[in-house]
Amino acid sequence: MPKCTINGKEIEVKDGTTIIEAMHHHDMHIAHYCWHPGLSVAGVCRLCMIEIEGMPRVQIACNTVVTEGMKINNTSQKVKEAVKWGLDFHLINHPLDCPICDQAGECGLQEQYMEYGKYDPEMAEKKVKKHKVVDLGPTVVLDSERCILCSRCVRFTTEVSKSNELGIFNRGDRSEIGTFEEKPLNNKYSLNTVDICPVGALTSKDFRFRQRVWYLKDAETVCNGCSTGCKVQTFFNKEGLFRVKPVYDKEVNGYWMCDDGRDLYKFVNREHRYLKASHREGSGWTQVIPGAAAKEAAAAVTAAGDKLALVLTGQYTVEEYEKIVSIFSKDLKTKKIYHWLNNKETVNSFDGLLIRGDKNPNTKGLLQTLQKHNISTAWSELESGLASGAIKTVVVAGPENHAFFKDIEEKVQLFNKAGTVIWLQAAKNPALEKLSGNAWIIPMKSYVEKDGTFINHAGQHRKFKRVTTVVSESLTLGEAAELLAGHQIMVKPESNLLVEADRQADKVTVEHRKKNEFVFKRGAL
Amino acid sequence: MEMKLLTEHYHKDEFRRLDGYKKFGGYEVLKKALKMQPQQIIDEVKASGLRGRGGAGFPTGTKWGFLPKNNEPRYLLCNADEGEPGTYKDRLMMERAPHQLIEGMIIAGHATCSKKGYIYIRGEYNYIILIVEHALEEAYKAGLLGKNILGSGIDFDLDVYAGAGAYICGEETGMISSLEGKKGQPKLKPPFPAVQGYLRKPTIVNNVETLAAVVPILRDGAPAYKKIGTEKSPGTKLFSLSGNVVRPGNYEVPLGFPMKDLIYKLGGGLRPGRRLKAVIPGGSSAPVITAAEAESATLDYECLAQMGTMLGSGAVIAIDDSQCMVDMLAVLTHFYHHESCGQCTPCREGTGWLNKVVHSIVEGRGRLQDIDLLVKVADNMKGRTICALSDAAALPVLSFVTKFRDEFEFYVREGRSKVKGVSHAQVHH
Amino acid sequence: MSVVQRTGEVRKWYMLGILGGLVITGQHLLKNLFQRKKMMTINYPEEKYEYSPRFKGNHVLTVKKDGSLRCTACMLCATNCPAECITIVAAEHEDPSVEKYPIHYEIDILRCVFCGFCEEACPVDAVRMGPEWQTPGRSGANFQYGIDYLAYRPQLKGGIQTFVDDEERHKAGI
Amino acid sequence: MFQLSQAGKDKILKELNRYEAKESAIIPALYIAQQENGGWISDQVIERLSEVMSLPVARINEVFQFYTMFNKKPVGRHHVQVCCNISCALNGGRELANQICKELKVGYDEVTEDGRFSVTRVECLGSCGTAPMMQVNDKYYENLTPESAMNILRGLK
Repeated sequence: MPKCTINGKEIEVKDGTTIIEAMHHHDMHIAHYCWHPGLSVAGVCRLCMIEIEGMPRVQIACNTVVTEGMKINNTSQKVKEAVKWGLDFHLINHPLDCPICDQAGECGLQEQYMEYGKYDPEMAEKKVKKHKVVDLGPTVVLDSERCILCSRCVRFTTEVSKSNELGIFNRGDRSEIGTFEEKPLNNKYSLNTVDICPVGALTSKDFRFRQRVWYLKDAETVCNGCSTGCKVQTFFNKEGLFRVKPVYDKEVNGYWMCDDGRDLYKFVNREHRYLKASHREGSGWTQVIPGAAAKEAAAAVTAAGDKLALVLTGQYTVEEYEKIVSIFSKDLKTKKIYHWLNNKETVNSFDGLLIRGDKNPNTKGLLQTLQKHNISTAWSELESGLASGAIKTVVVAGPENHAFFKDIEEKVQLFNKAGTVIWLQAAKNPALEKLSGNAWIIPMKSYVEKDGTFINHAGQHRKFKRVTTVVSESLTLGEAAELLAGHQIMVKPESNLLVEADRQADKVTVEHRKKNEFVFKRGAL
Repeated sequence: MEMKLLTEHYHKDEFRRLDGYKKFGGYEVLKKALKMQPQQIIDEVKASGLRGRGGAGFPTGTKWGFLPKNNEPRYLLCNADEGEPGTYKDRLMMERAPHQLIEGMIIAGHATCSKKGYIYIRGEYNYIILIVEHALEEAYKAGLLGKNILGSGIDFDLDVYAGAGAYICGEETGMISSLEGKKGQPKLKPPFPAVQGYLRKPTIVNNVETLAAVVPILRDGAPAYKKIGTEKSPGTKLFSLSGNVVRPGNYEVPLGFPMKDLIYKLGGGLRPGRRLKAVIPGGSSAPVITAAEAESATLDYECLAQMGTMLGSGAVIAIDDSQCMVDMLAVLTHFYHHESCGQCTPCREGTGWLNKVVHSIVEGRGRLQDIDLLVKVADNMKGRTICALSDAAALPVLSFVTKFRDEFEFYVREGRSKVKGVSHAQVHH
Repeated sequence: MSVVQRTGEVRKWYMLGILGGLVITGQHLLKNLFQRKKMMTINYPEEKYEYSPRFKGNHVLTVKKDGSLRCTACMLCATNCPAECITIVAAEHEDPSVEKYPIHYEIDILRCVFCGFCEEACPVDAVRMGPEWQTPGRSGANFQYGIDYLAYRPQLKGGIQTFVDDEERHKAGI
Repeated sequence: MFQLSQAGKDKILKELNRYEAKESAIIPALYIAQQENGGWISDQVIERLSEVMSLPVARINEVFQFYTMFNKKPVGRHHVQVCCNISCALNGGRELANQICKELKVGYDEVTEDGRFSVTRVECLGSCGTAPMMQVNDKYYENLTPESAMNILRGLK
């Protein structure tokens, strides 16, 4: 455990720690582009310059291991001068098309220039021309002129995704990142290259030009795409959610997330959601306010007696399961609670990095709750019950992320046998229009609109906080359970749109204010 | 005058072949060396004070001593990627005496306990590759390579690897990358090649001349070798004389030899009516010195270091007074711009920047502040990168601009060369 | 601004002030009756006052030589706008040298405070404030100026080009 | 469509086993392929090599683009490379290159109409003592004058 002094502060680090890691762990600022904690050391951007006492020249922090008694300084004039010029070398061939660059606002070059900029451009020659708007694959677009050749993305494809699509071709200042024609950047993790790109060279086709980043607020949550439960950051404003990025989590996802998880913000947005509840009696559908619909449905539920069944998918939080299961088993006195598992065949598959076959974030949580309430049922019981008429009313907590529920239509046909179906669902699904008899569709809150816990495949509790409100009138599963059981509930003021600014301790906002005043001004909901 | 320790028999054609080489005492030293302990050889080389002949001048024995004391497989690489403009000594050595190199490599391989060696030859030397490959074949047939060399129980395999045209592969880690089948980009140090080199195994990289020089050292003994040359730079060295001299060529002289003797006596001086203007003493990466400095310079590591330049690979390029220094600098900046591997930002962008500024001066678009800008940019490229290429690009710029500033200023003001009186824009495309 | 309220005896002498005012009005009336050329007012809307070309009136989106919009949809004007009256929707252009352009650019002229910040924020001289200032309209929708109005309204005669030729600069590598 | 000959494939497979690292065979393989493809390497060549060597195509392309001895464009039957680095420049290497281009009526990095020659300016070829020089395909021609260079080139069919 060597001890060293960095900028006058004594620090003890593990053996073999490099200086930049030591500084990273202790929240000390150091300029860098090519170094990324999840990748190997390249040492090419030459920006993480430090001065070590006793060494005549400035060294790079990312490839220098801390030794006992080392005295390190990255605030001296010598270091600043070196970084200033290092940054200027990065910028002499950079096109400075910040106005149309998606990275503007969160760009490494912009950030470092504020601190180390030369503010005295001396480059009077023509810039090197390279390819612009290169289509690298189905998800990523490259702008070679903006690229600073930090090689992060190349190292990502060789070390993490191991797909080897990217390479740096040619040499000197003619070097360009690229793929080979026949082999585009097409893997399940390709968008991580966009995240780790410190400049706007790699941009996501999905997010490209849709918003300027300073119009977006961000908040952390847990991905509900599969049972891995990656920690993610969602970016949103009053128009809805725009993108999802991974957040470092040592135990679960490291620095990465898969491309499928990044698509999960889409079904949350208003255009894909049920805004009003629908009720079908006889032939046509009528639109009702969600709470009122739940109260209406309560009559059917409470009247059902022992012919009531509850079907749960693994997409809700532990707290919601606890509530709904306890209400149904205690107040409504039914033990007919079934687990709807969507993909039995692939449920245990795993791609070796992050993606798991179980596409429900909380299967474990659901099973644990059912176990806790001593409920053990089989799907075949439900089927036979429906066939025999032992089940007349079914409450279905439908899948939030229904992309992986290919059998919804089939299930709709199955539940139609019951006569009364109360379907709780967040995102629109055309299959639900086929519900017949006495049916309700009640809009639910999506995972970004509630606090809760998922229990992932490894049994880790993944707690998350509410991010934003998209459909304010929709219900959580707990609220719906209360209302269906005929209880009265108070809607908590937190879910009120007007006091949005007070919640989340404003941590995000303050950070943004430091970073960019416009976010504070315009990003407020 | 010339002291032919290595090049004694180079003029004889039979010296290229195994039987001819043996006739002049070839592979006798090997027999002696195989009986010695590896550490003994290292000590002998250390005692001789032999310094790397490739450019950096690092003591060879010390380098060998860096190898970790473990049983990992080791590699001995011979750096024959001779790309430094002005240098052509390795070419001569491999062409005239491939067996000398092979003998040196076997001895060095024994000293460093490596079982496998590679000779990395630049791809352009196509016929040299054939010569060396032929020599290796001969050596294998004679039992000088392979398993159990000459019945000593020592194994050593040697192979040739052809480069494909990249100056940067002359840098030892760049060469290792290239040998691993990657782009020839230098690797971060630490770890140094002696600890983790080729395929992350301990590796020793030496120049052709260094490895060949091991043979006379072991033949005559370290004390005898140390007597040659100066105290701190012992031994002889091949100097590749080129440029505006009457008799350019490779001359083996003891270190400490006066530069003016090399140029005027061995090289036959300049062409009639011409006077010496400047000398680049160690390949294009070495800072240039003026004619006045060249008068008093001696060819050894210390004297040239004192003058702010370096011995480098021993390529002495004489420039006479009919040459325009701005034009010559443009040639050099173009070279470094072309050869920068593109890994580290200061070098990748800096070499391009220097090249553009110098060419804008050559084309008559220069501004006076561009001259200072060249100094500033070069200053900030020095010592900021993984390998020494950015230093190599910066040093000539700094020395040309500071020592011949009047020519640059004249060119900027008048848009034409002070010496030739015309613009050089046409010559550069 | 505040109203000065005089108190006490002085309040009773208002008649003097009124008479003084009437004298001035009368003078102007007579002057205007007999010297029509020196009249301060004009017969709007038949006659219109010529404003300086630098007057910051209604917005104009400038165009390139080929008549397409200069605007790159960087949204700096929208970001900078204190009245939040600019709405832009960006899209990807087929031509990679253009890359980003607005498919929807709307200024709510009734919210605009004519501060000129948009003009100053624009990095490509794409939005300018022109000399027009009259904004009559019959319904609210008429005041949502879209691209068609901002860049190609008939008064502009096919759009206004700026003096900076960025294409040539682009080719020169600046 | 470029196809490697059987002999070429065999050679590449031999190279694959020659070195400790599989990637080390990329450069020799590129040489073999370049020779078979008439002096230059196209995208198809890289693909074929990737198939034969079972290495990622990006790795091979990286290496191919890095080294100057692999030609990215078609070249003439006689690829004339004139050294223009410092020692040659001091002795008129650049003037020689310009002269050759003029006489052959081609620009740099272009091929003559009959496909006989292509001319390019290259960096130091290690022939500084015998400057100026040129390399035609693999062969060095040294101590040239514009006249002698043209005589040599005229002799090449």
